[in-house]
Amino acid sequence: MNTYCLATIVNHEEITSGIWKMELAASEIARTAEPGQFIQLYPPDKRNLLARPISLSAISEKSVTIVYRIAGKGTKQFSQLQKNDRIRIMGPLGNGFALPDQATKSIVVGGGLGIPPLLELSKRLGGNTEVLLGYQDIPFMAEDFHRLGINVHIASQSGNYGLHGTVCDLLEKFNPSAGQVFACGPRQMLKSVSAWAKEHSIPIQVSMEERMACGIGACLGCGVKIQKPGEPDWKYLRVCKDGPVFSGEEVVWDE
Amino acid sequence: MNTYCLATIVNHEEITSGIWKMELAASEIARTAEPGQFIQLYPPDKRNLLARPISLSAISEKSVTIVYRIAGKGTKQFSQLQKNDRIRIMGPLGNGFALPDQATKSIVVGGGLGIPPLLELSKRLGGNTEVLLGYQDIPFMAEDFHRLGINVHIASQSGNYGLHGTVCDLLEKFNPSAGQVFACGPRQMLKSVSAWAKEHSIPIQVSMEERMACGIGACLGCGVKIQKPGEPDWKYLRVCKDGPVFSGEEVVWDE
Amino acid sequence: MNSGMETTIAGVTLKNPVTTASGTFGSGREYGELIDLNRLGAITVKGVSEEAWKGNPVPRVAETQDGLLNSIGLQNAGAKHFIENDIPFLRQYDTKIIVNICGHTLAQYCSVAEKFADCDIDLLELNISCPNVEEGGLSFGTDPHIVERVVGAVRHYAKQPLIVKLSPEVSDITEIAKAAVSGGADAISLINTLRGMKIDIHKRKPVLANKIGGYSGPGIMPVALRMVYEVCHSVDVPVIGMGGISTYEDALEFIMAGAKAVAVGTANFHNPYATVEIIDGIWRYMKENKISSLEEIRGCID
Amino acid sequence: MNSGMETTIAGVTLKNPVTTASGTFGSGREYGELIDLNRLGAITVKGVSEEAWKGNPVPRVAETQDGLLNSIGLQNAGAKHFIENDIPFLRQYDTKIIVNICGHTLAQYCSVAEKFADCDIDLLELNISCPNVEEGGLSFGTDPHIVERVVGAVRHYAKQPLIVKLSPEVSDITEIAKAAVSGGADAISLINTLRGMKIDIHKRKPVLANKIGGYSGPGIMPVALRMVYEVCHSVDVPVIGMGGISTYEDALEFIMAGAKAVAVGTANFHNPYATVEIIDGIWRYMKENKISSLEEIRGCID
Ligand SMILES: Cc1cc2nc3c(=O)[nH]c(=O)nc-3n(C[C@H](O)[C@H](O)[C@H](O)COP(=O)(O)OP(=O)(O)OC[C@H]3O[C@@H](n4cnc5c(N)ncnc54)[C@H](O)[C@@H]3O)c2cc1C
Ligand SMILES: Cc1cc2nc3c(=O)[nH]c(=O)nc-3n(C[C@H](O)[C@H](O)[C@H](O)COP(=O)(O)OP(=O)(O)OC[C@H]3O[C@@H](n4cnc5c(N)ncnc54)[C@H](O)[C@@H]3O)c2cc1C
Ligand SMILES: Cc1cc2nc3c(=O)[nH]c(=O)nc-3n(C[C@H](O)[C@H](O)[C@H](O)COP(=O)(O)O)c2cc1C
Ligand SMILES: Cc1cc2nc3c(=O)[nH]c(=O)nc-3n(C[C@H](O)[C@H](O)[C@H](O)COP(=O)(O)O)c2cc1C
Ligand code: FES
Ligand code: FES
Repeated sequence: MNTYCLATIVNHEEITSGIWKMELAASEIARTAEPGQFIQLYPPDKRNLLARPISLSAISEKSVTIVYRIAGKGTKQFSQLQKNDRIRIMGPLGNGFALPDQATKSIVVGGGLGIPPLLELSKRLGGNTEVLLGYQDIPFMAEDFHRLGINVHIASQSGNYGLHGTVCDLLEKFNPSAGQVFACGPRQMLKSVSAWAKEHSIPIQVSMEERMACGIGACLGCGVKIQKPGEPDWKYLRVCKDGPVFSGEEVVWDE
Repeated sequence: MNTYCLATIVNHEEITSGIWKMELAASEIARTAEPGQFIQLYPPDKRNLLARPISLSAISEKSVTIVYRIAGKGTKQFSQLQKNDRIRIMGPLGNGFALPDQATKSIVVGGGLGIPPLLELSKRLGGNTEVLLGYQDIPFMAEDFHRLGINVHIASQSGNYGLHGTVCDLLEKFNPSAGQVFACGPRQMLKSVSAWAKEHSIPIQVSMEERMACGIGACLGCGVKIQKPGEPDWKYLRVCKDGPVFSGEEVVWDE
Repeated sequence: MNSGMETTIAGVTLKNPVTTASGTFGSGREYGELIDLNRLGAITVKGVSEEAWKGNPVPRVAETQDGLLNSIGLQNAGAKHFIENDIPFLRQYDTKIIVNICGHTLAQYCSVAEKFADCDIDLLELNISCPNVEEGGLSFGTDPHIVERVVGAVRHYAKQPLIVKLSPEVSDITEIAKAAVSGGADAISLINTLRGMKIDIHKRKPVLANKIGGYSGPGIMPVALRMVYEVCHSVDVPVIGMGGISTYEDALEFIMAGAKAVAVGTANFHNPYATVEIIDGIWRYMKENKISSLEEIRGCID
Repeated sequence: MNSGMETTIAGVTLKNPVTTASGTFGSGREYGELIDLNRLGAITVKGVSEEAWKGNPVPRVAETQDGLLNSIGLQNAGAKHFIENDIPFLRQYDTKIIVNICGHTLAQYCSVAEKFADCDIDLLELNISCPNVEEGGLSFGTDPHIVERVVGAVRHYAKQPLIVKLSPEVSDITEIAKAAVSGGADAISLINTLRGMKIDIHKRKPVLANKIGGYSGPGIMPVALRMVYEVCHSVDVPVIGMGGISTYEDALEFIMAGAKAVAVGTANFHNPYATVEIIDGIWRYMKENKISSLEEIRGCID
């Protein structure tokens, strides 16, 4: 059930330059939220008419935690909020990751700001999981994954941390076998990881991003081209309602 | 010289329900300001594109004081500002009252929010002055005029204070003689006072209000119909630049 | 049930004057999780065409200062899908159903109207801002002769009262409104979006894949209100006003300009409770100002 | 002197692409007390007519959310007064002079252009959004035939290069721009205001005495940018863009859409330093992005 409310900020810190972690007291949302779902945050300045979609990074009993990068006007305003300030939010939204029935081995692949939503997922997947994380330069949240007792592999494009290259290079290098892949990150990365998964015939779930207006499925703003098996042609599904998690095989990666 | 600056609020208090007095540190403005001039105050919320014109009520060496009523969105925002907050202002603007050369007797007539701008004027006019103030109900600032050692007469439309009636009734009742009348207040009041002055052949200066955009004479937003002696027809002069003080005889009071 | 708020459009009585703007509210399903759809005077659904339309490339929504650009491109699953899935859903609620229809040719418009002829819906809303593929792609809604012709043709197939929704991109909106009425419109709604653009100066490209999109939200309200006022003074049929309405005060401006009903669009995106807050606000205003029927203030601006 | 910012309009070189929008800056006198007029690429003055015009009743300005309504009614003291008082004032500064002219009849337009023929000014800007009293009061600027005719006639009397300023209240702005060019326009400027309205629900009357006024400011920028983009892609003469420009980022959007110069209007009212801050901002952007001439980014949106 979707809730629209004024949530209190219970923790807010800059975890690395320009990237913030915010914990919001929102028990109604926390109660039903699942990894891979997101919330809409409404900018305090009302000249910014649209809410900003941010994925849930951690879910506790009474709160949800998000990790976001200052990308523009809206996230800039969020970063200026203090502990105990309140902000309008709506959620949980969309369909999260489908967790495998049995304890199959999972590969979790994250790039940049695609990493935070994979934390709660990894927690639920448990031990039999390999996590591959790609950064521009300085890693963030890697310890959070470590702390789950999971194998974490790191790549950085700067070469300063872990493998010198992208998370896809990491994937090529390790070439791990698994029953399931989960990926979140930039479109090009998701495209490559999906190609890799296809090549190895491993089912893959990818979490997609698109510009949103309503965030709940009513405006058709957030289209992603999906071609279901057996369908003659693709059609636009809604990232906010039909996703953000899709099967990597069904996404039409043409753009 | 007109100055546009960020001024610090050095005092701010609600002097009576819904009416606020704000003292602004603005030495450049204070240095040249004259009674009857006004400043433009820019609302902090940038969705409100236009500045609000407010008359100077008192002028000291380094600061100016305004008294304003919460009338709508802009003044509401002003009232929420705290001491030490800063606000963008521009001024001093317009032409103030022309002070009589010698110590002729003056009558000062104010109605409602037309009263504040008359305080600095009365101070400069000095002892030989009668002040007539009209209120809806509870008087405000009357003591400030008293303190100048000037005769103050009061009327209230509620009848709870002073004469039961308007400041025009007060004028009719007293029928004072004088060399000069100064008036500020609602248009209808200014019209009546001007008629009274004309009847008694006393020169009158009235301070007018009109909606403004630029506040400095560039946009022609703030027209007031003025017919100068000897001119065949009226034309629109600018309240902000040619006024706000006009000769009551020259205003075309048709509306 | 707030008495005095009822309003009648072409014989159909809405319990209050607030509906949703087409395309901003789907068929109500999603917002129904947040608000009680029974509260609404009517639900106006996303545009429906004869067959499914795919829509435009993404990104297709973008924020501007105090407004929204969209280039959804009227994506929809077609009339058949709508009739099977959405009418039964909507009929569960105590609210009127306004079906917005679109087409790229005269024949498509007629065909979709015909498909709805025997359906259980209350009103049809004809969106004439669609690009007219037969006449070079300019909107159907900008030439009075074409407007009269398309309205007349659809009127012939439609069994429900017909609202014609006008494009604001014309020099004289009253001329278009009169053409729609002489073509057979039972009511007029306006305004649809104005076309706008925004450029990302860092990426040095337009924010929409389509470059140009429909501009909606508070930024268009002064234009919308002016046009609603002009149309209310030039035709005798009821007018549904929309364009930037976000608060009950905005809605009352349209009602004072003469609108029989108002539609809330973009505001739903920044406040999902906008519609019900507007209904409550109008009601409060009526109480506070001792207004027993909206007729007392409707069109009070002469 | 910031090199790389120069821009040439019909043979006249402005040192930077920023001018003022007619009617928002008087003849520069008042803003000259706050900013250095030498900084401006050009000053575009308030509309001047053959004889003095009185203007409309007050109130004639009103704020909307993120915009402004005005119904000044082109009050001005007439060409003679302007020529005697304002040209000598403006010529003291190192900036170009653009004189905006208006009329209610073809004859008035021609007459005012003729009065300026031998004056020391740089460019004439023809405002064709004026109500055409001979043709029932609709603006001159909405019919391509009338546009071509009035531009052709004025072209005959004008000795300076002629900018034609377009009204946005048309279905197809490119058609009007082409008509202006074929009538003899040396440059195009756009957009003039969109007509809008606002009602005070407490007083139950319009906020403007005239009811309807011209809508300007940030709220119109998406429409303005779209039209400037369309016109830049349909005519070969230089285009001056305006409508809602408040920041250097806004100005750059217009330049990327293809504008040779930009005009700042309503923004002066909420920030008297707007013009110079925009010039400084463009310059900073050029430095930061290693752009040595605006030509590198002008029209980069295809
Ligand atoms: C399902 C989903 C989950 C996301 N999760 C995260 C997350 O966990 N952490 C994080 O840092 N970011 C996340 N993003 C991206 C985030 O939404 C954008 O960075 C943010 O909206 C930028 O807003 P802004 O006001 O700072 O930027 P501006 O550029 O000022 O935004 C302007 C408009 O564009 C939209 N927009 C800009 N970038 C994006 C984008 N990448 N995706 C969608 N809309 C965008 C904004 O929402 C706004 O409407 C997610 C996006 C989606 C769709
Ligand atoms: C020269 C001059 C001096 C003034 N001096 C004072 C004073 O000393 N004390 C005081 O309380 N008020 C004074 N006023 C009136 C004051 O400007 C308005 O009350 C104020 O602008 C209302 O703004 P708002 O945002 O609260 O109201 P809103 O209604 O939200 O304002 C909307 C718009 O209308 C304008 N406006 C509204 N009322 C008036 C008005 N009466 N006159 C001019 N513009 C108006 C606003 O400036 C704004 O642009 C003066 C007006 C003028 C012209
Ligand atoms: C995302 C979106 C989709 C729209 N889709 C349609 C549509 O399918 N049919 C239609 O007639 N109008 C459509 N419109 C226009 C709206 O119904 C409305 O006329 C316009 O947005 C102005 O109202 P607003 O400012 O309240 O949004 C759409 C508007 C938006 C923002
Ligand atoms: C108060 C005011 C007066 C105007 N007077 C004129 C005018 O005399 N001639 C003209 O061509 N345009 C006039 N305009 C239109 C502006 O020049 C400009 O085209 C329009 O305001 C859009 O730009 P902006 O949003 O930056 O203000 C006027 C606009 C305003 C706000
Ligand atoms: S954002 Fe509206 S449908 Fe997804
Ligand atoms: S407000 Fe612009 S001229 Fe007075």
